[in-house]
Amino acid sequence: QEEKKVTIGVSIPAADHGWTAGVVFHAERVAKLLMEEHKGLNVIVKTSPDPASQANAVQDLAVQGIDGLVILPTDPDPLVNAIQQVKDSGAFVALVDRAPSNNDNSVRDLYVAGNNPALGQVAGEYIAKTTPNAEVVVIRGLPIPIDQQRQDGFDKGIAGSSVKVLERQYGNWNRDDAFRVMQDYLTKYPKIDVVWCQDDDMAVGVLEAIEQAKRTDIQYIVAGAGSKDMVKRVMDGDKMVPVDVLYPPSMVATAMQLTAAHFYDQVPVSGEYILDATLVTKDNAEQFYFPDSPF
Amino acid sequence: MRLCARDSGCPAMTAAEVSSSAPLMEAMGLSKTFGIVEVLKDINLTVRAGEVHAIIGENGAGKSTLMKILAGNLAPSRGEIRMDGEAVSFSGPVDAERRGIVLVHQEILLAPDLTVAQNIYLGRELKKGIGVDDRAMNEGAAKAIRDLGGDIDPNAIVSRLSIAQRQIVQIARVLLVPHRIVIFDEPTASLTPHETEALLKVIRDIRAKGVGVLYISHRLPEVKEIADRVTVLRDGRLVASHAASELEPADMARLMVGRDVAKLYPDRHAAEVRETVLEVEHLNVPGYAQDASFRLRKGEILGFAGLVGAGRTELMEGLVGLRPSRGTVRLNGQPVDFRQVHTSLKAGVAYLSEDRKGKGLLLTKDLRVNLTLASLGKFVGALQIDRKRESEALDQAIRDFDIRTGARDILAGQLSGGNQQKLLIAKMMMLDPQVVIIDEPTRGIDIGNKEQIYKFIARLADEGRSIIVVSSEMPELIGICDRILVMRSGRIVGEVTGEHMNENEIVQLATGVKTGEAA
Amino acid sequence: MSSVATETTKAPKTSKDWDMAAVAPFIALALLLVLGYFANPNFISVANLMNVITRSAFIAIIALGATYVISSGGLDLSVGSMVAFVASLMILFMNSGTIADPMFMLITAMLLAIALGAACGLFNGLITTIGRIEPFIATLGTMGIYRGLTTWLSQGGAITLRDRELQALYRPVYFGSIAGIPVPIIIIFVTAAIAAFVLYRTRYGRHVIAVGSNEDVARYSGISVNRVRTIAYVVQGLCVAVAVLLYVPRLGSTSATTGILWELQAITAVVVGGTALRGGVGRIWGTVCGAFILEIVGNIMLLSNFISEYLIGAIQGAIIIIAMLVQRSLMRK
Amino acid sequence: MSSVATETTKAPKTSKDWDMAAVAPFIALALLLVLGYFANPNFISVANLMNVITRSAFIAIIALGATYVISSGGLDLSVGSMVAFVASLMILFMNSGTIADPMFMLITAMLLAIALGAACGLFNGLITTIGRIEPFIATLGTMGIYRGLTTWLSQGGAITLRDRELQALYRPVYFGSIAGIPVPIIIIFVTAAIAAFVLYRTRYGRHVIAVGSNEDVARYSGISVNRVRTIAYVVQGLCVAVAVLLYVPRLGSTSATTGILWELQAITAVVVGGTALRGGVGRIWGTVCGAFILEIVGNIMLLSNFISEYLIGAIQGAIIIIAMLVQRSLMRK
Ligand SMILES: Nc1ncnc2c1ncn2[C@@H]1O[C@H](COP(=O)(O)OP(=O)(O)OP(=O)(O)O)[C@@H](O)[C@H]1O
Ligand SMILES: Nc1ncnc2c1ncn2[C@@H]1O[C@H](COP(=O)(O)OP(=O)(O)OP(=O)(O)O)[C@@H](O)[C@H]1O
Ligand SMILES: [Mg+2]
Ligand SMILES: [Mg+2]
Repeated sequence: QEEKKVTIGVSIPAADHGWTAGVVFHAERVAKLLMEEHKGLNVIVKTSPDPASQANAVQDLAVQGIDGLVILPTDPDPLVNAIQQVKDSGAFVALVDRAPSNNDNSVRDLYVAGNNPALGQVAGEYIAKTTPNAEVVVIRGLPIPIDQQRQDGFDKGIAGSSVKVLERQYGNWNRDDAFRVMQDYLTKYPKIDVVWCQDDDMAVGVLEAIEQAKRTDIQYIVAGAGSKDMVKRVMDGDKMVPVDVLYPPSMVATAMQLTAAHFYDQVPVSGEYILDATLVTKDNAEQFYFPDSPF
Repeated sequence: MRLCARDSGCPAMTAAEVSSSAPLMEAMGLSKTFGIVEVLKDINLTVRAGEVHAIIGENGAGKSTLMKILAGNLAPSRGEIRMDGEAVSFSGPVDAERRGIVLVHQEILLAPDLTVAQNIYLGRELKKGIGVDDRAMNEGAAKAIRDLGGDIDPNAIVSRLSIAQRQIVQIARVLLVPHRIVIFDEPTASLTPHETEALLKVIRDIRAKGVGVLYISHRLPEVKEIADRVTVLRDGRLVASHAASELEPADMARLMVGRDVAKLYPDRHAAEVRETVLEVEHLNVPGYAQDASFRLRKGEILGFAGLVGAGRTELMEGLVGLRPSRGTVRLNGQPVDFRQVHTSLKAGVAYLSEDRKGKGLLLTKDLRVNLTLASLGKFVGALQIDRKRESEALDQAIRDFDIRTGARDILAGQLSGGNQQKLLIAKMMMLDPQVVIIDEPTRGIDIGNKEQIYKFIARLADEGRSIIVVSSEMPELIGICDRILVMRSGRIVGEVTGEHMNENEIVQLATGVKTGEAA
Repeated sequence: MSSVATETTKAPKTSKDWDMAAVAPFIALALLLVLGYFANPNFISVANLMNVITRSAFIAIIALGATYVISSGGLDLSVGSMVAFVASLMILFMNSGTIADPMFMLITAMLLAIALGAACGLFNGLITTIGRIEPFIATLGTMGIYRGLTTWLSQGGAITLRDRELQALYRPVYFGSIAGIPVPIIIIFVTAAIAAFVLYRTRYGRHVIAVGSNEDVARYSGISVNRVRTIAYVVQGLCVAVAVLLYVPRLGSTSATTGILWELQAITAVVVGGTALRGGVGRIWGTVCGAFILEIVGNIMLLSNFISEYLIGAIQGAIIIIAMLVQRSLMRK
Repeated sequence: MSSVATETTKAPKTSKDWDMAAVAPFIALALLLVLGYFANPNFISVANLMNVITRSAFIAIIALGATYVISSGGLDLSVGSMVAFVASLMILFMNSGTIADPMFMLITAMLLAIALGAACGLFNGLITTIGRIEPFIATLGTMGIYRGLTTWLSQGGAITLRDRELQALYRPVYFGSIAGIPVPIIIIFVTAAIAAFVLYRTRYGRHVIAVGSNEDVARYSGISVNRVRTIAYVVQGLCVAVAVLLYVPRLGSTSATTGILWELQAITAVVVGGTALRGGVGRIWGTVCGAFILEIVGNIMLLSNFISEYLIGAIQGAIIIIAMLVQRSLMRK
């Protein structure tokens, strides 16, 4: 079995903010591990900043000749055609995290995903449960579908409670933009109970803005992804960051491992693996803390 | 209406037709104010068919402004223009062109990135199918230029032409427009005698076809030669208008300046031989000048003569570090290495470019900034520029160099050409240089100003400075220089001094008819 | 004295100089091809080269329009968002199902995209000319507008072509090939040929160069500077529309991130191709070559396996600078 | 552009015209303040205005440097990535713990940042002047390089200042205030005052304007054009460093996205402030005003209740265009 020559291409977004940096980190880490484990295996990791160049990257991987493709699309719909081409050429395709509107076996063999709607929903449910009458401001990411899915999930999570969303604005998954948006929220609303900012990177800006304004009305913020800094705060019992919603960048590693298993372990691998959007609390934080990850 | 393009087969007018022809255009009471300065006051002018009407006047008298109004480039503040007896007002230069009035601007207006032929036909390209007919345009351009005595490749890019060549292209371009009135604003300022001759012939041709010509020049003999009528402007007023036959160049000068200009060139006491200040040996400016060697003494005025394209400008630019060059240069006996202009300026060698608009002055900045630009070091106090001293320097310069300007806060580009030249001289003199190299010092300068500039150059020499004058006007070189070096094809081919300083000698050397001993 | 002839000019830097400037990008391209071969032998395979050239189609075609705008003395920063905007509207129209017959629908949608592109270009042109706003700022403004409208149309999500039949019908426009040559490559060259003809051989093209070279001169020559500039922006809009016509069948979907930073790539392609940003010079084939260069740099980077992906951006930047330095040193010779 | 046609037909007739151009951005700012008041009365509160001006500090200070580069006839697209690069190195140095005493460490780190900024600027300057590459392309290249290096330094993630003590010591530089005025505001005005003094009152400033308005004239006047331009890029680098000194204490961390698109904002601020992109004119206070305008537009948008979050980008673009149109029409009077 060790003699079998297999090439797996991994196409992921460029590390343009914390979470994607985590993806790159885990992809690299597992690529090394897998290649040590299987002598015949070659894993090529490529990053791309936007859908068009990712489509190119996928094409380039195909030119090099690959048996399997693990792809975490920057934006899924625009990449369907490129993925389809690889799939049609007979390679095994594992799709990670972001699902195109048409996500069935004709496009990919395996789907590994964090649960975007669940990320919103878990956060919404936590807020509805902890502070049922909270007035919440929301900072969104970039205007792309996964952001929309998280918003929809959040709305589902707070449905039926009297949690009130004061406003939503884009923070572009960027700390500086989040800082600015939060500052303006603080000017605009004399009372804010909770901030849902969806992403740990943005949480950094939000916390600074709150601290600067010396406002005490904000009870806590809910972010997401599971960066080491935020998990650490949860672990340390920071009042402002009681929880974090997991959306682990390591999911790409899971997909890579499953794909390797498809080639070497003769186990049939296909279908959907949806990872939970686990709520990280003070109690379970330790197991999600990776101090040497860049994220 | 009778429009006549060059070579469009218009029949020549008979002399009878000319004298009896009605005025083509009449200006009645034209005035123009810029801001609060009135630069034209109540001008009446008549342009007749088949007549060359010369307009002369000092720099800044308002000649160009008047022409621009007549050609629709500017709107008059008061007064009206009549054509064929009807009052007209032009919406712009193109409108005036449609009525047959074309203007050869004093400034060169060509698109630098286009070829000669493309410029000549710009805006009225010949078509072939849906494309343009480049072949026909190249041929037409080549012919138009030949007619003007030029020899320029129609495919050459304009930015690579010399100023003289550009001027010819510009004239060729204008003459291709169907016209009834052609206005030439100092067309010959940068032309050689040969090219001037060709142009004057062309003007006679179009006059014969019944076209009205307005002609501006500071070369009074040329005016005498070509004009039928001469009108004189002074300070924006029309002071005289006579038949050309009634005036001699000296009369014209008197009318322009308001006093006698008996003696154009200053007296020069034969300078005693003094020590050598600048010594140039085997200087090469790759592609332009080869193996140039000469000496310049203290208090001397050394002329550089030659035809356009002889490489005089480039030699001087190479000398002061504006172009790459090789060779030995010694200043006061010490070898110097002018790699950059500021080293030569610091050493006391100043070069005044012939292209005062492109390389001499910041046209969009005011006079003060221009005056002190090269010598700012003198105006820096502890940290900052002392603006008060700058203003004083400007006052001083305006007095010393007789810069005529309506207001002190205008931009350099709004000065008339001659006053720009004076400002440029003033600017370089702020450096108090030991060696002054002046390239075409009086190009486009009126006779009164010329006198002043010559006097000024002589004064610099008397003060013990050494002067190099590069000029295409032989009389002026002969008039002011102690010695003249002649260049041909990038080489110094001879030196004329003493009684040999005459046009004949110089022309023979410059054209290679006679080879002189190298200086 | 009148017998004295003007000495014939011996301007040392003749047309050779210009040729060198025109040839330099092609030399840079050739060097890159060699470099690519050493990075990965697969690089030089026909399949890979076809792929690379095919996908350079978007930038190449947009850059052709940018060549017009830039050589007329303008600049257009809005093209990337214009792609997103026009493509979104085109897909929305196809999804609307107002026309039943797929072929007819497709053709109508394509015409609509072209009209929209022209309209967007016209808008840019009018703001810079009539509004007399610096092109940099004016098109930065419209860049925000087109991108914002796209976000609004997509309500923050993606806009995806839903109709399978239409998709199947449209696919060959990007993925098909004629006589073994992918359609996008053919379209690049056809568009470039038309662009070259118009710029070099027609009156309008001549006026574009004149306006870019010296506005005042053009005005004195009776050329309507504003008209020429505005039309250049419309040409840019049309080129964007052509790029959209290729883009939609490829990815079949748009979002607010479509075409981000394409404007910078297009301008880079134009400049790498030898057109000066100050206007007055336009090199159509150089632009096409510049677009190929950009895409090939990315491709080599991906195919070579020894560059950390964190450093790709840095090396790409360095290669562009080196390419320009090589060009300059070639021209100086 | 060249020496061929130099008539300044549309040159402003008197100095009055120039005054209008200088005043226009301030009028636009005043109009915006009124508009803001109607959008949300909170807008005009001291706290909000302080916030807005404080956070405009980065762009304002960077744009001051950009005023130098632009008025000398250059352009710098790399400033955004330069911020990220310099800030990352600064934090890495502080994390390295090579100096034990926090105060001494902080001062050394600040000096390091300034030296790095100057070095990055020098690099840009040398590439454009000695390398003779168009500034647009040269700095697009270095933008890629600085950004790439930042990504590589951070391994794609964030670089966070770890030392609590240092952080506490450094925080007041952004969050502190002197006599009730936030430090960043003071720094904006001090930097602007220095920049104005140098540009308007010193020999170097005069040279910058001369080089920007006509390179040849400057050269013939003995000004070393390359030196002046290079120094302008160094000034830009120094301004970036000052912005970094303010940026690091704010969030105490950088990532690969730090400073993205700041170059466009800085250039916009400069142009909105009345400096022409073609060079030869520099308006320091206009630039500061331009930076305030940009930040205030965003602020008003967020504070007002009637704009969909999807449309913010579009409206921001539209407002910039309208502001420029207002300026133009004021100047025409
Ligand atoms: N746009 C302008 N604004 C202000 N003053 C101007 C403007 N244009 C010209 N002037 C002034 O008008 C006067 C006449 O200038 P004009 O160019 O007509 O002189 P000219 O007779 O052609 O001189 P020259 O022989 O030097 O060409 C000058 O004093 C000049 O400074
Ligand atoms: N920008 C340029 N590019 C290329 N060649 C040029 C350029 N400018 C001038 N030349 C050429 O250089 C040669 C010498 O220039 P120029 O005519 O200035 O010499 P000159 O002796 O100073 O003559 P003059 O001063 O009388 O015009 C000419 O052949 C001219 O065509
Ligand atoms: Mg004049
Ligand atoms: Mg000369």
